[in-house]
Amino acid sequence: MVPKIDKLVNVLSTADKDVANFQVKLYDEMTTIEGLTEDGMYDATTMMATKLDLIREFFTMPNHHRKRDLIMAPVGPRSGDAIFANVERVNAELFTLTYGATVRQLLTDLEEVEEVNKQLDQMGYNIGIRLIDEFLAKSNVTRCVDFRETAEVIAKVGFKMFLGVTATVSNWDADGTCCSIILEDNPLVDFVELPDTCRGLYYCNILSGVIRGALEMVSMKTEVTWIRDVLRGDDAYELQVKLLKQVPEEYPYKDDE
Amino acid sequence: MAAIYSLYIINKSGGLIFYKDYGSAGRMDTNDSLRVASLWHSMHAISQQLSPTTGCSGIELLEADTFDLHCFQSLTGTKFFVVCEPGTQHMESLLKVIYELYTDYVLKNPFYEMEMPIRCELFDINLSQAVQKDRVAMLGR
Amino acid sequence: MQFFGGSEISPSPPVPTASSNNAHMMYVFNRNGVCLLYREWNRLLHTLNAQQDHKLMFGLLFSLKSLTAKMDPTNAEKGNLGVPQLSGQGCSFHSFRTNTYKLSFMESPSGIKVVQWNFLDLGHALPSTSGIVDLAYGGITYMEMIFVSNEQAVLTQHRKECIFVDLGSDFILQFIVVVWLVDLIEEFDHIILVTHPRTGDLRESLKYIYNLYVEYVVKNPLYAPGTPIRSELFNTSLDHLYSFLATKVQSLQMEACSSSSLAGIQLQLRMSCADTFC
Amino acid sequence: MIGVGKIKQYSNVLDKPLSKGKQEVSLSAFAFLFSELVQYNQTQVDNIAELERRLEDAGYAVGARVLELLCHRDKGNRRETRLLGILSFVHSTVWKVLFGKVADSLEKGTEHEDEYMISEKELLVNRFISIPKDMGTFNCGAFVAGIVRGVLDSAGFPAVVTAHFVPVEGQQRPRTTILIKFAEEVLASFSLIMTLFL
Repeated sequence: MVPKIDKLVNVLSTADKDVANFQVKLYDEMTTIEGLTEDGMYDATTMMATKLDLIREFFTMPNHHRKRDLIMAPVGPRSGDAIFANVERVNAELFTLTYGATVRQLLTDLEEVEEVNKQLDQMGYNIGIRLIDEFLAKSNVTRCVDFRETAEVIAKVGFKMFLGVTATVSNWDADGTCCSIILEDNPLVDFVELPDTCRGLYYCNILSGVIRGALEMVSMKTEVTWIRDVLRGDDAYELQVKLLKQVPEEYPYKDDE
Repeated sequence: MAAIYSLYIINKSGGLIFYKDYGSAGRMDTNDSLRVASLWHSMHAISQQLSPTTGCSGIELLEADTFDLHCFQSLTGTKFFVVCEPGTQHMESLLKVIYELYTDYVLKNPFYEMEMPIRCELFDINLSQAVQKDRVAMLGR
Repeated sequence: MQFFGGSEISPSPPVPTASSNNAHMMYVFNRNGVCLLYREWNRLLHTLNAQQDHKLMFGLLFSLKSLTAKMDPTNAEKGNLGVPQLSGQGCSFHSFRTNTYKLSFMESPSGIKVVQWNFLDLGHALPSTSGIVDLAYGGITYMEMIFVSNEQAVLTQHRKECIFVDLGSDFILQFIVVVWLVDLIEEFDHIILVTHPRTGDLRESLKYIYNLYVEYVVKNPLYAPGTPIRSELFNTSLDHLYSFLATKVQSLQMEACSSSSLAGIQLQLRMSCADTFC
Repeated sequence: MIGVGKIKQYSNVLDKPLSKGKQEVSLSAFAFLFSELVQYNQTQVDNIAELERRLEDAGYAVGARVLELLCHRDKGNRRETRLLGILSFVHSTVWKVLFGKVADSLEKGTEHEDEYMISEKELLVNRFISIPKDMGTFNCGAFVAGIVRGVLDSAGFPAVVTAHFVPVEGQQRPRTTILIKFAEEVLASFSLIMTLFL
């Protein structure tokens, strides 16, 4: 019996429909497309499994269209929305309230606001060095060599994929080593107003740490600072990301090895 | 019939952080698996060094007499490689699935320390399901 | 003269695939790791100087061979890493692929290695003419390999089977080095082919080179073993064929290469090239 | 043949209620944050009991706010006064908001009058967490226990709430039970009300 593709089960979600033989029918149709390798079929099925209408359409498509769409469809970096729609999501309130509890804990443990800023940045860094792998795995990003390209992808895809918010990249400097990331929305800050005892607190400092940690793992040493912060009276959240050094992995073997 | 013989995961400095044998003759003892891992790490690096053009990311497939070795290296430098029967299909997608399981059940585990050997029960459970399912798919053909 | 227990070169190699990856490289090492021959066509990147490059390549081969012997999942006792292998003993690898190139490797029973490379044409135009690269003489003396001489090199069935598989489907003729070798050295042991990642199984082409090479080498008393290959004829023929193949030929049919005498082989090769030149 | 399906828990997009503008983040974002919260607290304590207590405190603050939010949003500010009412409120409304589903079960304790148990086969916060052997029965669910205590406390039902792994035969993974032990006065008033009606 052919193992059912979970996604197909969910998409069709009609209990009696025997997905396995439907899958075989789909498979037979695909074999008529020359040049579509086994992996190609596998990816095509998985891709189609997320779009019910595409499956219906597939059966009516003339062969050369199928070939163009299935084979030629490049598996390039996936858009933030596409990934966000496909990952498991939770209510933002749980996230916001948990973050609030974290900051509160730091404020009681460390008292000094500047210490809390540092600790939040460090916690963000610890998250960033782990989160980057999930970002790379799910976004199909193949190369992180060019800083400009990487910053764009992290902002556009990363923020959407993890926090469901859109972020734009702007004011690039001349040599493309410094830019701003502006968040249109920020799930960390719902129901938060800073008491004046917390003057100087960068409440969302975890975000700067996450970006710094993530970029460092793809050998880009950066400095990430807040330019604008709504909780401090500005009109938007703006982070500045400055590339300090691009650390190429050196060839691990000296000549005499 | 073991389509997959063994799986290795190496951290970015070449240290072996995970090794699982799925039925090769004569299981490798720990120092051998450690040595294989660090040797592979250096071979992988050398293969990039010898590339006739830029942008080489190292060996992806090694074809030997009695096995194929498929290797996936993440952009963060972690290497996942699987030793399987020559000509086994879908190893690239299996490695991708394992990479995602690593990002879920290892990197999100607060008790896992980066670059250290992986001892996460949930990773083991989900990994054996993934490998089992993959084997079923292959047998099913 | 039959090589390797009478296996014939199979009849007609199929048509090379359309993608013209017209850059590749070839190494020939003797059993001591001496790089007897290094040829490159359109290699864009030289991260190391020639001597390091050859030394590193040989080191890679040596280690990968011992790694694959160690990792052989089908036999229990595995010996330990790094110990030199009797040539033909234990499981060895015949190719590996990265995202930019494929390396095909063959080792003769006497342990000589030939490597031929090809790298993926990454879309940007490559210079079509290929300069003649004079052979850099790389000397590695620290590795000692124990080899069984050719006469007793009785290949186990298993071993032979893996080197001389039937012809792969997309066998790229343009990497066949048509060799009129006059003054070559004693047997070369390692043939390494580096070709396009999607190139099919090239062991057959390696075998073909080896057959021609050994045929002429063995027959050539003039050459002093261990010295670099200075054969002018060889170099010119290489480049001539290469540039010709790189640009024009789409398909070059080769008749079955009978195991008849030296002349027979040579004649046949010329004939097959000749008719495509005009 | 067509390859195997993806192994990832693929949540069924079709039946996930499209929240009317309800904001969501990825589970990963929460998981990474929670993992960091646990790791930070590990650096602040020197034994497991303390670690559990600190996670519980963090949860408590969340619980108190959740009650405010929900009462304000759903109940038109009417406070829940009945014990069973507040328990089912936690078991369904609170769980749905925080974890996207109603808790698997809500039971009354068998041995003691004042104990109730909310159980979950796979508690969301534990989804990616593997407890090392040497940490014994430690359960990050202490955070959720804190949330429950926060809600109950703010609603006027003080209780001691703890999280426990309960092995389930035939399953590799134990389920998590949130044990709620109400304070004396809560029960007193509860039984008082009961007597009035009987």
